Amino acid sequence: MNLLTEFDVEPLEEVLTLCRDCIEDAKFDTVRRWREAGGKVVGHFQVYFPEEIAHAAGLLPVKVRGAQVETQQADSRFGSYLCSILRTSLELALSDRLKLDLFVTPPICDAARNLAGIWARNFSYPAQILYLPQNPNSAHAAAYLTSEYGRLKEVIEGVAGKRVGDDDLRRSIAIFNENRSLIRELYAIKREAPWLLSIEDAYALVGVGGLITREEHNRLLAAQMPRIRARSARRQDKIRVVFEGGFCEQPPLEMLRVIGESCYIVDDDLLIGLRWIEEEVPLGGDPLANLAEAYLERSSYSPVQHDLRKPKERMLLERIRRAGADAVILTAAKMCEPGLDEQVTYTKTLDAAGIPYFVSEFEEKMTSFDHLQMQLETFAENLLFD
Amino acid sequence: MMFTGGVDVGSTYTKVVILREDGRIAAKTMVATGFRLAEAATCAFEDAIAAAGTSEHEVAYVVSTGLGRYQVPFRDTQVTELTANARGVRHFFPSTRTLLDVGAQTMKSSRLDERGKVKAFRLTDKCAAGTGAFLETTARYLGYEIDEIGPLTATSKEPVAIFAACAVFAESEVINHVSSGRAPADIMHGAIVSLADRSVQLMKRTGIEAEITVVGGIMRFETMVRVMREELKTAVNVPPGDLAQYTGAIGAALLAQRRLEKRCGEAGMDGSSRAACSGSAAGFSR
Amino acid sequence: MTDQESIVGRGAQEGSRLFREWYGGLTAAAERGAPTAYVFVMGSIAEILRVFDFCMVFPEINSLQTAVRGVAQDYLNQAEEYGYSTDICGYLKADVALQLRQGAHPMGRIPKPTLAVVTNACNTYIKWAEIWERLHHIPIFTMDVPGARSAGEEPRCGSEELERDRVYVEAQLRELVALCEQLTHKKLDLDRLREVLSHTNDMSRSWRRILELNQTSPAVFNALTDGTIFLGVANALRGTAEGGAYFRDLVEEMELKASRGIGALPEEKHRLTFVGVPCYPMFRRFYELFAEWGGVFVNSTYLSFAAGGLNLGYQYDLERPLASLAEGILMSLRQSMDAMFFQDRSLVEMAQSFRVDGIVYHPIKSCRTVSTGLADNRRAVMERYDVPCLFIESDMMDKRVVAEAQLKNRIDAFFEGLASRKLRAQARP
Amino acid sequence: MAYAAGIDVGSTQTKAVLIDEDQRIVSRALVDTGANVVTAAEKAFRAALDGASASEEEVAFIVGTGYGRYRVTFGDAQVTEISCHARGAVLMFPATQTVLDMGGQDTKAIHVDPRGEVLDFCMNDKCAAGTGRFLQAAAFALDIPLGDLGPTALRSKKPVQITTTCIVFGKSEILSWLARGKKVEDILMGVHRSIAVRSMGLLRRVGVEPQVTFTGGVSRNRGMVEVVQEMLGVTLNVSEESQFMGALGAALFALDHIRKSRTATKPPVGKSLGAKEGTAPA
Repeated sequence: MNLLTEFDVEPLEEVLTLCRDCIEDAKFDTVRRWREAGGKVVGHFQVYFPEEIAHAAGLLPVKVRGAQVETQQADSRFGSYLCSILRTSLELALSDRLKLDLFVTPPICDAARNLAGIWARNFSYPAQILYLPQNPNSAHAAAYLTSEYGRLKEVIEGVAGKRVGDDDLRRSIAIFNENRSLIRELYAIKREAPWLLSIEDAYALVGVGGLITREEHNRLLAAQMPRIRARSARRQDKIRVVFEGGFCEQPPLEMLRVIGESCYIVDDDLLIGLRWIEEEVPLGGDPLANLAEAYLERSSYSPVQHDLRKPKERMLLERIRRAGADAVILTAAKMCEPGLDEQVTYTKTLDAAGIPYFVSEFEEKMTSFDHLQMQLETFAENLLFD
Repeated sequence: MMFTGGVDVGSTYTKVVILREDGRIAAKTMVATGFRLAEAATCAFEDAIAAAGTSEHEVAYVVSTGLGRYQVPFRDTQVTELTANARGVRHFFPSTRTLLDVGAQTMKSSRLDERGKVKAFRLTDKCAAGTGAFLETTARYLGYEIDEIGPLTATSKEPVAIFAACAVFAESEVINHVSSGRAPADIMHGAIVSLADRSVQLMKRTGIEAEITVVGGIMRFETMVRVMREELKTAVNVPPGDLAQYTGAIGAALLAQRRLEKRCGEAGMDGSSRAACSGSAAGFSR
Repeated sequence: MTDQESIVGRGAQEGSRLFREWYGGLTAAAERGAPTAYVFVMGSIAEILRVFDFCMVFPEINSLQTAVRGVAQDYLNQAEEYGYSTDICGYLKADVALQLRQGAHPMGRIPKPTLAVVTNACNTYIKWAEIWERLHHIPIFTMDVPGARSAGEEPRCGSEELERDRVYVEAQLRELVALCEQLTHKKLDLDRLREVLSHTNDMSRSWRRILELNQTSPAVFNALTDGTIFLGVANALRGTAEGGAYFRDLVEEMELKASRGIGALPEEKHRLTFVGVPCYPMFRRFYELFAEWGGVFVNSTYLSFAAGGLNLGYQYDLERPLASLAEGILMSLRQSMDAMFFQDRSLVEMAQSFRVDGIVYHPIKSCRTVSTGLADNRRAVMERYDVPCLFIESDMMDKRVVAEAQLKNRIDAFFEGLASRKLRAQARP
Repeated sequence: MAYAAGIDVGSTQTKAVLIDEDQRIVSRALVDTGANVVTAAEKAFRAALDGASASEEEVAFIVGTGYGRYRVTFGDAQVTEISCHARGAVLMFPATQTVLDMGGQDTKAIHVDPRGEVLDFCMNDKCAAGTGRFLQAAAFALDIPLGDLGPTALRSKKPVQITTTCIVFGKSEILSWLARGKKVEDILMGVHRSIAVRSMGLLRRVGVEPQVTFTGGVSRNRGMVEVVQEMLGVTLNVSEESQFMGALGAALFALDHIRKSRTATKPPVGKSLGAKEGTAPA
């Protein structure tokens, strides 16, 4: 079923507006429609979650990534020194804007690990921590993760009230494989012809994936891709930058727009969880084992995954090289320990590599961007003209 | 005679500088910004033109800067205060490599290259204890005028230690010092030291290269400069008192000259008929 | 002199002495460049590292010592100038500065690491180790220990659930052993491992007993001050004969005090539980703010999670050392994590068994692991159990967010409430 | 006739209240604290005495409260303003269950019992963002008299969302909204909402009961009252004396001591109380 709309019939601009509204919709209409049709919902907190398992059970996996809402209730559940995404995510649930049947959080950071306990104290539906292996370099990580996925599958079966067979899983994996390749194609456009698609539109097109079924998302992307390529937009004299720091808390669309005014964002780590697995997941053999293997062996990087084979600074340099970027916008969410820790390593590495960058912090609920704009302009001014 | 203009619309004051071709200052004016930014800019500009004894048609190119740079209707282009200050400070100290700007609300540190381009910069975007506003509230609380801060702290023997990160909580720290009988001079001195500490920290984050120049209203306090020299263990340039706060406007006017030359160069004109270059400024109506 | 004079206060004195000696040992190790392992209090895996004769460094303890010695701010500033944010863990930042200063520390000199062993009990441990990896180019071993998947899980040894995780932990343990063998060119000596395990067994038994003894009234030690000294020894000397002996003596001292009704305070007016990490930048003064009102901390969550779950009193099975060590690590780390993430029930039990009059929550800027859930936890506890709870925020390192005037104001108000509550209780027939 | 006095030494203003033995306010005084806390307390006390045309000897017990409570050198005992606000609020509105106090640099939420005793309380810890002081900053930035803030805000149709409640940085956000051509009333309403939201966090921490009494300087701001009421969905009790609530509570504690010393055989306990020890309500 279509949760968003009959986008196929509408012009590209309409569809993009629709996606932007959906991304900013703090009432989660798509999820509401799904529930009204009798569907159940798994809310999974950032960054990565094996959505295939929920999908195979006929549940709607929804990416919980906060929202721009006043935290009238959630602030009473937290202290002062905390990022915004945790507060607003809880607010969405406390204020009944987002109704779930299961909540799962991976232990991405010290703060997020507390969510399962907080959720359990505040809501009647189950709340789980999914212990993704934090020692991916152990020879036993894959075996452990496979059994952990098995445990998760049982929990999900309990919520869905139906068993999930290997073929159900394979079917879902195939659908997500298609989704992965479509998103890769979208990012190719950003790299090759960023003027064809503004950063906030590109972001919205990817982001809606966390709010609708993957089947619908696939249809949506497949329909828009040719339209985007067919656009006739003028290439402007802007610097090509990589945006780093959007792996968990998300910058507001307005902030991306402001950045887009002075730069082309040709690659980024926004909503990296939706793009975590970079290649096709094999359909043959044990599906859970395949998902586990893909998480460990065919995946992207982020400050919240530790893997001796993937030093983040080297991964960032590689991302810059692949995107052919001139510079980097190095952001981190306010109060985000992993993001802020990583920033230091990144700056030292970029200094050594002689790649210009500018460091800043953001908050999903930001509404005034003068500070940011002023810094971006300074950054661009001094790169472009003398 | 051909002039260029720099308009710096700051959060508190709007400053305008009119430059002669030879780079000397023809006029400078300052008005309170209030919250009608365009009006403030226009009125300051009119005053400046009057003071320079010229007319808007002779002002060939105007660059605006500061938080209200987009609210200046008669600008030819705009740059940020960081870029403007970097250029402006060269008017006073041509070999400046590290620039610190202590404003009422933010403190900005930049590292410059030999041509005055900004290579790296950092701003205080955290708690406001590290800003000029903190000094003002402290002085006000102690019952002194801003201008009395200098003479007052000169008499201090040992500054009190102030830690709080929040400007208002720092104030309650001040209150405790007051009620525990510490001398206002030592408290004020302590406030300046804590501000100096924070500014040095910020500069270290962008990397420090000689020469170091510091601008901003606070720099008119000898104590502040002295403490910074002590902490940096090196000389610190301070633009001459009343001119310092015009750094941004001067930088904008200097950039205006650069852009004007560039435009004339493109138009392939010799210096004698520069007037024709002032086309865009002619569109400037009041 | 009477046994009372010789025994009472021994633990504190001996503890400080052992602690100073231990730092002396670190300085010596730094001078002769001895093989050194950087580890953390939540899951130090001391048992393995001792067998391979690694000198063990606890960066958390180094950092808190800079705060207690009043020099933390210099270290924090240096790390912030290096690029670290004011909003992140102060322990991490102080350590970065320590590394940049080639190990110069108020307690002596800290050796460079040969190896770092971290667990996932705190995610920042992992980010922290990544820094050493870049500064010193040393191997990092991450021991991944899955915690409770959801609220209300009671880990039971031997249960199928726990066995799955134990197998994972044991497999990693063997990988750690292989790494140590490769670094030291020694084979694992199982007999020495058994010996080390038995020392830890002694320590766990005693530690558990000591915590229980504070259920007596008056409390025999202050969990916030004395407790922190004991904790230091427990972490530094885990798995050593010295450590085992120290805690045996400590049990003797505490039992004596209990039997003779010798309290931690001359007059115990209010029994309190402390939740969180101490306020090291004003360690003594913080204690006084409570002691002046006759408030004594009879327990603290710090004494369980920062003791790496030692309080479980888990006894290793010397017949199957590695398997049992894996189980011990799993059980005690889960205990540590539950004490932070799912603590409301255990807190209510603690409050009841220790007959506390109030709970003091102390969330801090530095540590989101222990702080994030506290406000909601407090709400849940107060719904479940009628006990006054104070909520004060400051930090374990950063003076800039520790304001004595504000703390005192809240603490005084809390005791005014406790006092009036007591009067009302007495008034009732 | 014996009086009981309460002196509330705040960071900006010092208030004194005199009550008689029937808990009636006989006089009140308010002075700026300024740099000399001790003299400010004395000035306020003197002014209160004059107001009641009473002499020092007629005041049997004095309780100091507020940040400068230990600077009330002539005081007999000290009580925190948290306990005092609770006590004062319950005298004014006996049904009070929850007290919201918005002052210059901190906001408190207090859960009280029918006798005005504190059951639970929470205060802003990290910084002064979102306290009454931000309203002053806004008034200054928009150059509007403090008194007009509320009424102006209430004219707002669609408030902007203010996210920086830091007293200092907030100013630049306000100016940037102006630069974007937003109406003053919409910006002001944004300011009020942002402050109110911060207090929601504290209120919900101690639990919001139907009977909420709003005290402190900001409670005189109609706009803030409306916004908080809308967010809580309850009607707030607001007293004319709201600024004096702390001093009034302190005076009530003083009266407790006078009564206790009457019944007690031993001399008044108050005088013997060490500052450090504080004092417990009877």
